[in-house]
Amino acid sequence: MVLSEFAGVSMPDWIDAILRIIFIVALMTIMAFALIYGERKILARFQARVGPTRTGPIGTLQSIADALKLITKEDVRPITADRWAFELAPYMAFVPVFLVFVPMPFTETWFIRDLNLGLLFVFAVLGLNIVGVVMAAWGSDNKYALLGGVRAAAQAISYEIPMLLIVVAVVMVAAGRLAVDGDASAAGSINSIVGDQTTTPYILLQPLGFFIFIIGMLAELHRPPFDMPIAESEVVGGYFVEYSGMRWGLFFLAEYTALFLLVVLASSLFLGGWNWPFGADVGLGLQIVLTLVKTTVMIVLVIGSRALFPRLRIDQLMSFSWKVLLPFAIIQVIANGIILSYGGADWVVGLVSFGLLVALGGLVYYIMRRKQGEGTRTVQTTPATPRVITAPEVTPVEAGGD
Amino acid sequence: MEDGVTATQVVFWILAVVMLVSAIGVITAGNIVYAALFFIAALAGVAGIYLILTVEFIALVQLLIYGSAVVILILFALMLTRARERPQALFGRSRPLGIAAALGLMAALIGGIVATTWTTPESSSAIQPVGLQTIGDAIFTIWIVPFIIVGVLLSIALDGAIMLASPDEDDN
Amino acid sequence: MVQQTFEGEVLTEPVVVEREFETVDMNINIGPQHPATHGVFRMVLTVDGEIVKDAIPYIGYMHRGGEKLSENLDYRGALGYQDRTDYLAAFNSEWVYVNAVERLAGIEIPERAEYVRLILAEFNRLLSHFMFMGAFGTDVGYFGTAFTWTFKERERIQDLFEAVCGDRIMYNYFRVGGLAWEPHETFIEDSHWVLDQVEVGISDVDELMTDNEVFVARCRDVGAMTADEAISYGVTGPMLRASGVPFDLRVEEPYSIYDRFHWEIPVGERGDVYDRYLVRLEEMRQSVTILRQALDQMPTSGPIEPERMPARLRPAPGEIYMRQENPRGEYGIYMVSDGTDKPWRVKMRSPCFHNLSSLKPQVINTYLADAVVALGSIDIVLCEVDR
Amino acid sequence: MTSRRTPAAPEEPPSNEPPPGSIADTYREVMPLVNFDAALTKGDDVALTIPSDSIHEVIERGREDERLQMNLLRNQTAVDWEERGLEIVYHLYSIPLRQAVTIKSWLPAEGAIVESVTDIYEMANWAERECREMFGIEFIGHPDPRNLLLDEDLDIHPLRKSHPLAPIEMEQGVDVEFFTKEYPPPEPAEEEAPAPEAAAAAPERKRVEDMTEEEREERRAEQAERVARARELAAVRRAERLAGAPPAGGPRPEGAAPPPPPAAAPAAAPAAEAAPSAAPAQDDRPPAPPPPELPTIPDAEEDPEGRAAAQAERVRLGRELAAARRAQLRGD
Repeated sequence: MVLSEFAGVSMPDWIDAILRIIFIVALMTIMAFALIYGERKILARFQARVGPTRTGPIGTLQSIADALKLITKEDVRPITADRWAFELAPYMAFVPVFLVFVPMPFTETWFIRDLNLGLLFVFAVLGLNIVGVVMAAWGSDNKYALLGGVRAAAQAISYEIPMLLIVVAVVMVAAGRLAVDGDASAAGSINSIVGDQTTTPYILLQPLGFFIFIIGMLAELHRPPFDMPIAESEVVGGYFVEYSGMRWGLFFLAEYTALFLLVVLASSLFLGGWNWPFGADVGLGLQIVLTLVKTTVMIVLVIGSRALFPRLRIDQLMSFSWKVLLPFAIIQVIANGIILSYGGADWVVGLVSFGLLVALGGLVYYIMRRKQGEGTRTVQTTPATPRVITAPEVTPVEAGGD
Repeated sequence: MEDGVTATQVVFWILAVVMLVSAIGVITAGNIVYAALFFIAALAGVAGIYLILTVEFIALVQLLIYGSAVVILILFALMLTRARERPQALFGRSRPLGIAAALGLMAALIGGIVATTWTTPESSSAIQPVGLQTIGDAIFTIWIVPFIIVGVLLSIALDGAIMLASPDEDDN
Repeated sequence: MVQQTFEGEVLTEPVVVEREFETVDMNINIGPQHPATHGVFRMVLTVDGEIVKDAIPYIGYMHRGGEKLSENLDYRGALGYQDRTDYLAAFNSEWVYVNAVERLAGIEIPERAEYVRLILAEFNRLLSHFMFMGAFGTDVGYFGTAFTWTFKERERIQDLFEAVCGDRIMYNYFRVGGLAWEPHETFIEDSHWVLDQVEVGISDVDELMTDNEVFVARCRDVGAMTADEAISYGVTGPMLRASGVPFDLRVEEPYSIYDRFHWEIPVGERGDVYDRYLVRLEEMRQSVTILRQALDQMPTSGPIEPERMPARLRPAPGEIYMRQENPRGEYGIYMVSDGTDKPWRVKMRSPCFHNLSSLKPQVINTYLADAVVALGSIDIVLCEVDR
Repeated sequence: MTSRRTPAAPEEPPSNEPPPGSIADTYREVMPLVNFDAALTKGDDVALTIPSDSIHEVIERGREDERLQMNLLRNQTAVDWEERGLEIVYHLYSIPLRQAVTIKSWLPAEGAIVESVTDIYEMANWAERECREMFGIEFIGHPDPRNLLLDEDLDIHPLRKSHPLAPIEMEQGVDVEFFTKEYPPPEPAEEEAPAPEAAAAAPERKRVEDMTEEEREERRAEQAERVARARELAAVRRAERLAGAPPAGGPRPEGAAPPPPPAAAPAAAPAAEAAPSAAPAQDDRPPAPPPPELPTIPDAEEDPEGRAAAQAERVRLGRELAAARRAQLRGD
C-alpha cells in the first residue's frame, strides 16, 4: 500500500483519497454559501439597497436560510419530462465543477494533488459541465429550456476555444521561464506556474491573456453580459426553468463553485496566486490570505459586471468570440512561439502582448462606435413653439344644467 | 507485487464493463439522445483506460475533445433538428446489409488482435509517466508530417461544414 | 410530439417543416404570465432556432368595459375609470376627461387650478418615463439595477402626490371645473426639492445606460420603424417622435396653458429602440424645465373651482374629441352628450393600443431577444390597451 | 339598462356652420360629388357627415389629395343612437398641414356593413376589429375579422345600447335597484341635526381581541341575525319586483312570455342558492339549466384517489354546465 500523507498523518492510499474528496465537498459548500451571501450583499450595494439583513446579525445566515428553503421545497418533475436526463442532469453539471478543485493551489503546500497536467485537467473536466446543462435542457421538455440549452451549448463551445489557446500561451511563457532553472515539463501544473511568479506576475507578461481569460470565464459561467442562456426576460431562467428544490440547488451550487474556482485559477495564472508580492518564504498564513484577497477582488469585479452590464444578444456574443477573441488568441500564441523560440526576453513577450491588447481594445471600440452611427446622440431637440389656433368665434353655449 | 487482484485491475474491469454496456447502449437505445449520452459514457471509459496506463496527456485530451466538444455538437444538432422523432433505422430495409458489414469488421478486428504479439510490461509500476516535454518534442520533430496533414485535413472538413451549413441564396 | 396537459386540452404540436434536417419551427408562447410582457399580454412567436418568423399578439385580458360603464355613470362619476386605464399616468388621463366635460359644458377653469393640473400632469410624465427606464433596463438585461435606481426617484414623486391628493397611483384629484381641494401649503417648495432629486436621478440613469457599449449594441437598429409606417399604424408620442416626426400635441394643438412656457421637443432619426429611449430620456429633462417655469409662474392664491357650478351637470347635446399628450402618446376622449346627466358615448382613444398594433412588423425576422426588447421599447400599459 | 331614457332628439346640435374657408370647404372642393353636411363640434373641430357608401372614397382621397394630406387616422369608433341607427366616426389629422377633421356617417341599426379602410391605414386593422365586436358592424375587406378584446366565440355586442348592462349584474346577484334609483334632490341642511345624537348614543365599540368569550358569542349571534335579516329583505324585494313592479329597463318587448316564477327559494336560503334563481325580467334568454349536484370532496387523508376523482368530476360537471349554458345562449 503506497502510504500518502494528509495533514501530517500517513495512511493508506484510498482512505486518503476519500478524505480529500470529503474535504473538497465541505470546503466548496462553505465557499458557495459565503459567495451567495457575498453576491447578494455586493449586488445590493450596486443597486442602492442594503441586501439581506433579517437572517442572522447582518443577514449572514441568509444562504443557510436559502439552503433550508431549497431542501424543504418539493422537487417537482414535469410529467412529460424525460426521467433519466432530467434526474441525472444536476449531478452531471456539478460533479465536474468539484473535480476542478483538485489542482488548485491555495498556498505552496495546500492543494489536493499537484497534477502534472493541472491546467489541461481543469479544462477537460469543465467541458463535461456543458453536457449536464444540455441534458437538463433537453430533459425538461420545455421550449424555454430547450432554447436556453441550445444557447448554453453554443456559447460554451465558442468561448472555450479562445480560453484554451490563451492557457496554451501562458504555458509556453511558463515553460520558457522554468526551462532556465529546471525541467520545462513542470509548466503544466498550476502550482509550478504560481511558484514561478515570485517577481513578475504573468499579467505583465500576458495582459491580452488575462483579458481574454476573464471574458471567457464570464461566458463559461453564464454571467452577464454573457447570461443569454439564463436570460429571465426571454427564456425565463433557461435550462433550469423546470427544476425546483434541491435539484435547482445543485445547479446553483455548481454555478457558484465554478465562479470561485475559475477566479482562483485566474488569480493563480495571472496575478501570482500565493506567491507574487511576498514570495514563497513568508508563512503559509500570509499566503492563504494573499490568495483570498486576490480572489475576493476579482469576485467583486464579476458581481459588479452583473449589476452594470445588460445582456449581449446570442449572435453578437458568438461573433464576438469567433471574429474577435479567437483570432487574437491565435496571434498571441504565434507571437509567443516566435519570440520564445528565438530566445526573446520576457519583457519582449509582455510588450507584444500589451500591444495586442491595445489593438483588440481599439478594434472593439471602433466596432461599437461604427455601430452607433455618427455618434450615440442621434436625437436633436427642436424648440417647441405652440401653434396659436385662431378659434372660430362661436357663440359660447351657456353652461347646461337647470 | 503479489499477483492477486491489484487496485488497477479492479478499476480496469469496472471500466471495461461500463464501456461495454454503454457501447451496446449506443446501438440499441430507443431514443437517439440516449444513444448520445451512452456515447459520452463510452468515451469517458476510454479516457479511464488511458489513465490506467498513466498516459495522462492522451486521457485528458480524449476527455476534452470527445467528452465535451464532439458530443455537445451531436446533442446540439439533435436538439434543433427533427432527428429525434425520426423512426429508428435499426429495423430498416438495410438491416441484412448492416449485419454483414458488422460481421466483416469484427472478423478483421479479431484477426488483427490475434496476429499481433502483445508485449505486456512485467508490472504496472514499470510504466514511467511520460513528461509533457517529451510528448511535445516527439510531435514536433518525429511526427511533424502526419501532424500537419491532419491539420490540413481538419481545416478542409471545417470549410466543408461551413459551406453546408450556410443558407444558400435561394433559401431566404 | 403531442403534449397532453392536465385539463386534457392538447397543446399545439410544433409546426413541422418537411425538409430533412431543417431546424423545426417552434411555437414559443410569451404568455400572459411572462416577465417581458409588462402586464397581461400574450404573444405567440413562431421561432425557427432564434429567428422569429411570425408573431400573433393576443390582447383583451384586461378588458373591463370601461366605456360601457362610463355610459351608466354621470359625468362626474366616470372619473374613476380614467385613473384605472393608464395607471402609470393617471393625472394625464384624468385631465383629458375633465377637459372634455368642461369643454362640453362650457365651464371656465380658474388660473390656479390650471397650473396645479399642468404641474401634476408633467410630474406624472416623469413618473411614467422613470417606470419605462426601469422596466426597459430589466428587459435589456440590467439585473435590477435600472429598476432600483429609477424607483428611488419614483418614490419621491409619489410622496409628493401623496401629500397633494392622498394617493400614490389612483389619484382621483381633478374635478370638473377645477380640483378636489387645495394642494398643501408647501406644495411649491416640495416640488422644487423633488425636482432637484429627479434631475440627479435622470443623470444617473443617463450614465448607467446611454453610453454603455452593450446597451447600444442591443438597442441600436432594433425594431426600426420609418416615419410613414409609424403614422400609418396610428403610432403617436415618443415612438413617433423617435421616427423623426415632431408631432407633440402640446405644440400641434396646444391645450391649457402650454403656450406660456418654452421648451424643446426631442426628435429622433432612425426610429429604432435606441432613439425611442433617447427621446424619452430627453423628454424627461424637458418636463423638468417646464415644471421649473410652471412652479415659478404659479399664482400662490386664488380659487381652485368656479364660483357657480351646477349641482347636476347636464351639458347641451353635442360631441367633442378632446386629445392631449400622454407620456405614451395621444390620449383622446370622444364624448357625445345627449342632454341628460349621463354621457351617451365615451370612447377612450388609447395610445398604447395603436403603438402595440405596430409591434408585428418590428418583430418579424428578428432575434427572439430583439423581439422582447422591441416589445419593451413600446412601453405598453395593458390596462390602457384593453380599457 | 336598455334605453332607460329616450335621448332628447339630438338630431342636430345648434347648427353652427363652420366658418368659410375651413376644411369643410376644401373637402367639398376636392370631392364635389359627395354631399358633405358640415357641423362644428364643441372642440372647434369640423365634423362632416357623408353617406355611408362613399366612406372609403372620401378617406382615400383625403389621404392622397395634396390639399388635405390626412395621413394620421387617429381614432375610429361608432356611436349607437338606437332607433336612429349607428353612427360610424373617423377622426383624421394631417401632420404636414396641421389640420383635423371628423368624418361621420349614419348606418342602419341592424346589419350595418361598411367598406374597411385597412388598405389605407394599418391602424384601422385593430380599430375596426374592436368596432366590429363591440357594435356588430361588418367591415368588408378586413384581413382577419376575429374578435380582439372579447372571447373568440362571443357574438354579443356589448357597446350597443340594446345590450343590457344591469341584467348581467342582476344575474351576478348585485342589487341593481340600489344603483339606478333616481335620487330626489338633497333636502335643505337642517335635516343633519339629529344625526350627531345618534352617533353619541352608539355604544363605544370594544375591539374583538379584548372581548370576553360570551361577548364574542353574542356579537356573532347578532351578526348572524343581521345577515339573515338582510338576505330575507333582498329576497322579498326581488320577489316583489319580479311579481308586480315594472321591470327596470323599459317595457318588455311584446310577445315574450312572462319569465317563469322564481324557484321558491326560501328566505334564508342556504349557500347553495348561488345558482341564478330568477331569470332577469326583460331578458328573453332561457333560464339557466339547474346546476348538477356536485360530488363532495373527501378529505385528502382518507382516500387521496377519491379526492382527485371527485375534483376531476367537479371540473367535468362544471365544464359541461358552462358548455350547455353557452349552447343555450347561442340557441342551438
